[in-house]
Amino acid sequence: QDKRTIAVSIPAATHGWTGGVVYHAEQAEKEIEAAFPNIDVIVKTSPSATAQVSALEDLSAGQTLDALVILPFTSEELTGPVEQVKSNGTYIAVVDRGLTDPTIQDLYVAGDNIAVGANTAKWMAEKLGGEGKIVVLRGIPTVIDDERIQGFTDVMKDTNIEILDIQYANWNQDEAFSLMQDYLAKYPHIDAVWANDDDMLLGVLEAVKQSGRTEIKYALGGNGMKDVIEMVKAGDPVTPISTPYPPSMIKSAIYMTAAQFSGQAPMRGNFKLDAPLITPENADQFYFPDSPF
Amino acid sequence: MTTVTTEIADAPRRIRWADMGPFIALALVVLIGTLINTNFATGTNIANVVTRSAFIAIIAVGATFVISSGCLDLSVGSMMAFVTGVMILTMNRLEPTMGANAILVGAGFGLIVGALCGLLNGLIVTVGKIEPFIATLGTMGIFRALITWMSDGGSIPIERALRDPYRPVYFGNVLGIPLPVVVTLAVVLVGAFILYRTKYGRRCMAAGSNADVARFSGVSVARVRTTAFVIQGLCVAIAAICYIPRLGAATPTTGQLWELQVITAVVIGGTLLRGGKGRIWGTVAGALILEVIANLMVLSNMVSEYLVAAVQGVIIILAMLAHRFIK
Amino acid sequence: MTTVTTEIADAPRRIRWADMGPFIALALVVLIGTLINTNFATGTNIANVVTRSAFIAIIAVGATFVISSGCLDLSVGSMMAFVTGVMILTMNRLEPTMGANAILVGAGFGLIVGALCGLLNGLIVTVGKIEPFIATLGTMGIFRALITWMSDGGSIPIERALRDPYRPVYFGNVLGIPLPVVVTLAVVLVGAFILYRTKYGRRCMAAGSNADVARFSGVSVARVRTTAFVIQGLCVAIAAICYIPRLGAATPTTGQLWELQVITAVVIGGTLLRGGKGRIWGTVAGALILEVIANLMVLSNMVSEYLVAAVQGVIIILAMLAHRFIK
Amino acid sequence: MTRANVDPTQPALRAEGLGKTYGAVTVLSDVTLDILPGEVHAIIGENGAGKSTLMKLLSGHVAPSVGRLLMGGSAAEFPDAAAAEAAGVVLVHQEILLAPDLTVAENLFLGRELTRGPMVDDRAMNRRTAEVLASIGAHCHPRDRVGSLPLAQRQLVQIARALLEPRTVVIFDEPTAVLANDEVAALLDVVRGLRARGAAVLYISHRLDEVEALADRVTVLRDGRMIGTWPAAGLTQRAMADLMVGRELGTLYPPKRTLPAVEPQLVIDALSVDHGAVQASLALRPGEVLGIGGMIGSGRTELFEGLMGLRPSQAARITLGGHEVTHRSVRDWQAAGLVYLTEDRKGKGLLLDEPLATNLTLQALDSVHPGTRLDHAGEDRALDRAVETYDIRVRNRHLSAGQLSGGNQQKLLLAKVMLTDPAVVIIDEPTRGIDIGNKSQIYDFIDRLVRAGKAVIVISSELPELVGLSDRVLVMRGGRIVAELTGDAITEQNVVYAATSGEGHEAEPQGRAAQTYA
Ligand SMILES: Nc1ncnc2c1ncn2[C@@H]1O[C@H](COP(=O)(O)OP(=O)(O)OP(=O)(O)O)[C@@H](O)[C@H]1O
Ligand SMILES: Nc1ncnc2c1ncn2[C@@H]1O[C@H](COP(=O)(O)OP(=O)(O)OP(=O)(O)O)[C@@H](O)[C@H]1O
Ligand SMILES: [Mg+2]
Ligand SMILES: [Mg+2]
Repeated sequence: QDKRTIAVSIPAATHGWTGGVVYHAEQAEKEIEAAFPNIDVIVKTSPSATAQVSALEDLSAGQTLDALVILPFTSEELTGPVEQVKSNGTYIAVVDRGLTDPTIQDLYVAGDNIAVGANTAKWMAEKLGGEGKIVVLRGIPTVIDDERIQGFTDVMKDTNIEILDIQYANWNQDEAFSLMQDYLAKYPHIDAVWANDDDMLLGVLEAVKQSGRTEIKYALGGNGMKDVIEMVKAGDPVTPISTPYPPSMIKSAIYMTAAQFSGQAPMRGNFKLDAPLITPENADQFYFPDSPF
Repeated sequence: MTTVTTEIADAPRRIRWADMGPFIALALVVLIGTLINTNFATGTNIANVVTRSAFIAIIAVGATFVISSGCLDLSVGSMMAFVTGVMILTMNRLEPTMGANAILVGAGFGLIVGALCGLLNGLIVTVGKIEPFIATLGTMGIFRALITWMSDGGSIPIERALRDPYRPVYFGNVLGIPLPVVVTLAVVLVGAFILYRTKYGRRCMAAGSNADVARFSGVSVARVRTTAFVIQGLCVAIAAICYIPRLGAATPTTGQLWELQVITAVVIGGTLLRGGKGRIWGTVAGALILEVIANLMVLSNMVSEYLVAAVQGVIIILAMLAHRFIK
Repeated sequence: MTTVTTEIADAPRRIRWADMGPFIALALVVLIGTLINTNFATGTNIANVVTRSAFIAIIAVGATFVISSGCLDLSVGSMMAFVTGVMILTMNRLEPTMGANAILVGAGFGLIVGALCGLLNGLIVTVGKIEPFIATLGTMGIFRALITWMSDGGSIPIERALRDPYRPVYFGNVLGIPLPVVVTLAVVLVGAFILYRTKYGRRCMAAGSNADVARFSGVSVARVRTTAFVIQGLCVAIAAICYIPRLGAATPTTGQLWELQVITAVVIGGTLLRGGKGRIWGTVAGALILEVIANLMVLSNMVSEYLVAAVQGVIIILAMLAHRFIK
Repeated sequence: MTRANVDPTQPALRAEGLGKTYGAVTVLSDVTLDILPGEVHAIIGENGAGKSTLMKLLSGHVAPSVGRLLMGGSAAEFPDAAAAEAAGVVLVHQEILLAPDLTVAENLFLGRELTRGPMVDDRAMNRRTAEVLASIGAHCHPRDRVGSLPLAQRQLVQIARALLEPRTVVIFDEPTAVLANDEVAALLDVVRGLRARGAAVLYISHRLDEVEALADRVTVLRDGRMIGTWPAAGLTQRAMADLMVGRELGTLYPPKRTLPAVEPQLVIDALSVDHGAVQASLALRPGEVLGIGGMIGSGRTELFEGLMGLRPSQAARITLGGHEVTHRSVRDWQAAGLVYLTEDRKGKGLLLDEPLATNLTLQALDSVHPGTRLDHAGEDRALDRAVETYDIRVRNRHLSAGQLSGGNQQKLLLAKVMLTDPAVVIIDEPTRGIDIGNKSQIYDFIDRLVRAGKAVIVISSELPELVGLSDRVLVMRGGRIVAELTGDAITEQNVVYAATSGEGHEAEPQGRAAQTYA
């Protein structure tokens, strides 16, 4: 049986969610290499789109890759380079953000960032009875962030809920803390907060706690971070839900790709991960105590 | 003759307008803030802003030493994350046996780690004779990678049991003054004392002003600079001690890009980037200016969220220009 | 007596070992790469690495001028993103009427925008008399905010119709040499000519070596420095022209932290950060060293992905140390 | 230190077979020298003879290649300057070496700060500094920032730094080059005081009158070798000069010229310079040497730096060759044919780390390199010409300017400015640090310029030079031009009188200065 190589290209662990991605990718590498001795998994992280393109070149320069599992920084920038890799006959699995030319993708495990924003917005609008004033924190200016905000604001447009403010906090707990303090100073009445990411949510909660303000009914995040799911499980009144955007989707994709080579299960097609609400009832399914995220 | 000259020696120090620049700039920014936004001058907001600026201010006091001595430290942000991570791990490890005392021991250990990190930077620069910019860019990568590795890319939260006893260190106050502000004041006073009133401070400025002159006056420039880096490391550890109770965790994003804010605060404060002149109080004004500007960006509704960084950039340049014209 | 003194010994110029440092360090890194990984020394890999280093190398040539003249530019990464954004928008706008010619016009426009961005930096530093570190930190924020605003926080992709005609600018080659390498060579040759063989180059070094002496010798230091910033802007625009076909889009994260890589390349190359000495070829070696190290990190499987940054930091420090010992 | 425990026959410091080589070049060889306590021992020699090098060897600033030092009879080794200072040997450098950002007192006490508990005792240090400054006749304040002081005050601070503590051996390397008369006189008194207290003083100067007035013994260096040591008593200035140069010297100053009655070339009307000159007016005719006299701090340098646009200034009207000058920058002036040569060759004159040719052509880039490319061959030719014309002693053209001896740096600076082929030259301290043999060459050179119809302004603190060279002398005091001397009225006494008398000035310095040159 000949040796198969699966390259995995993902963003470097610069904040909580990407940290989770790296964790799950390395777990998958260990597990698969143990289970299938003929499969070699190579995980490579890159701190920027440019670096990711470089990594693709490096990985495919010296060896023929049997498969590439990639979580692209951005769709536009990585489409060409991935197409280049594919031209050598490499099997392409794309995770999270789809390429601009979907025909390149043999396998697509999609996250749905628009749904993350939209589902949260729907839940919030319903709970607030379609009325109220809310503030929003957004992450680093990238496509993911843009899509989530878009999904959220599109839903809110059809309600009487007023979005008082949207500012960047760069998916950073500290900046979220400062920003929330300033929101609280600026707006005497806030009904709810959406932080777009659970990392930032932790900062927001701390700021709210310190201010002693009680009118804030909901503070929501997204991504399904371990600490936040614990809060959901405990039935926290301010954060009763989250939306999964599990970094483990990289692991699923690597497994599916490996299945391809273990010979029994050809894998082709699109797999869209939904963004169902995580509620106290179903939270156990989304809780992985050993994950760093 | 002698009587005449001693009179000269004791003449009152003239107020130097140039040195007032950062304070005038701060007053200006605060004035503008008060005018354009009614929420700005409220007690809570001011308290928040001042407390928040504590981290940058404390680290920047250390940076004032490093920069006065003619060096530069780009690693402070990453070092802060690393020290925070080490401290939390230590406290968590000790908590089962020591209870809340783990905080004290952990903090003490953090100070040692901070000092050692500073020493590492100092030795690379002085013994290795490597340009500080490059040396600390290297250690910046190293510290950042270590915290990422320690946290598996996720976060290192402090034990629940330690949160409550530790909380007052950030959220508490003494006679109404937030504790981080008290700590900052202490650090600034000690820093000003060392820089202006001790032999070491003199030699630090001399090393930055003209290293050759310092050397032939019998000052060991390498030792002075290494010490400056150690002071910087201690300041980072002090900032880390105040930082942990705020969010209760260290993550790979902790302290990101703080090095730029710290250097900006120091330079706005009137310290020369080429060394030889240090202004501790100016540095504090610089840190406050940065935090007030960031606060005003959120409080006012005038700019698109996309352009906040641009407006901040413009304001910093304008503040420096104003300060220039006052001279 | 007179005969003795006028006959100045015309001793042959010694090869200066100190100046060979960056090249020896590069050779060392390449040697290690060849030893630890069989894929490293393959033609494709080498071609990839060299081609890729073009961006940093081209920008770093400009930075060599700015740094030699005694300044510093932290805004190059953001400026690169901004210029890329402007160029793509221009090309997209022109494409319907001009077809592939839009690329040429867009590139020309990009050069103008780059030069103007550089001019802005230069004027703030020289006319506004603001410390370059702070001035360009300010414009860094401004350029970054502008690209975020232009892209609405998302990305600005180039028209599909332009992709194919534009592609060769990054992926094409002349007599087997990748086009970006040809462009880099051209930029380096022109840069070396200007810095070493023209009056402007002399004045640039003089301004960085001792601004007072330059002023007293009739060199307009302000003009020289402003020109250096404009050259930097042009280099950024040239890098942007080569960059677009590679990734096909500009985003708010394009060029992030490139300023640090650029400065590192320049300093590793032997240029003094305090000005007065510029080493164009050394700068190119510096850019290659950085890219080779990054390449080796991807090719070898020895370190945890979390620790890549640490290993890079260590290697850079070791390279500088090696270089020091060779001296 | 008291005189009591000093044995006047036992050398305080002895050099045995001292030598120094840089690469293949030997700059000093086989110097054996005794310096006795209670003597002033002068070292004289041409520019580049190796005087400064010898002093650096004696004071631990440079390690000797061969030979050894003995102190009080036993071998002494100074790994660095601080070690030498600890042993009681201190050098006052030819070039200013101070930390510009620190105050005068901070510089004086750097490395040996006075403390009270953990704190530095600024009060005590300032008081002590004020005393030392007063004792050497310096007029700066202990809390002045050194970087903001004029060159002469900085030199005095350097001297004060050396004299702060009692010393066994004090070495002065051209301490008076940047000083004017009253400071010189005060310094000579200080040196005499040191001698009286039993210190051994080594003294380098190109002003042979000082050597004659001060020295007990004289050692002559030529081309890095010791020619010999003589008691000063039997040596006249002329004899010293002949020993230094190794040949007979002619007259020092060229004969005075007769001034043609022509329109002035440069007219300055009411020029005021911030922190310098007040409403200064002057006119300069072609073919004339106009001397500018005055004490240190009288605003001479500031006036002309202001004229050049190097300092903020305001003028009612300035004309050059009949045309009004509206935009004043070094570059514009140079294009119009006027150049200024700075007094601060290290700080403002030369790029010390750059090669000679680069320095030489920096100001005249456009004329040396007419094309786009730098013309290296042309540059080398220019260097050869300059070396010949100005007698610059260099052994290797790849030296950097900082490796030249002080006097040779001064010549290079002169060559650099003259390369622009100006019609009007303003020279601030033209012969600072230049040996007596070369001085006359520079005077002749100035003479030739004015005879060719050019105009020269000479700012000089050296009275004989000012008097010997000028057709007309303007004297400045407190930023104002207070006197104009012509013809027979140009005497040292008149210059000194105009520079010092008048309101706000006590008559004392005049007396001392006059006495020195009597
Ligand atoms: N003294 C100076 N200081 C600063 N910049 C200068 C100086 N002299 C020339 N430059 C500028 O350097 C560039 C090249 O100089 P060069 O001397 O070749 O130009 P040039 O044609 O002689 O200029 P000009 O006619 O203005 O003297 C030009 O942009 C010129 O304006
Ligand atoms: N680092 C060096 N490398 C090479 N040559 C040097 C170096 N330092 C000094 N020299 C040479 O040593 C010689 C003696 O210089 P020195 O400064 O001792 O002369 P000096 O007698 O003090 O002259 P001056 O009267 O001009 O000050 C000069 O020719 C000088 O060029
Ligand atoms: Mg000398
Ligand atoms: Mg003067």
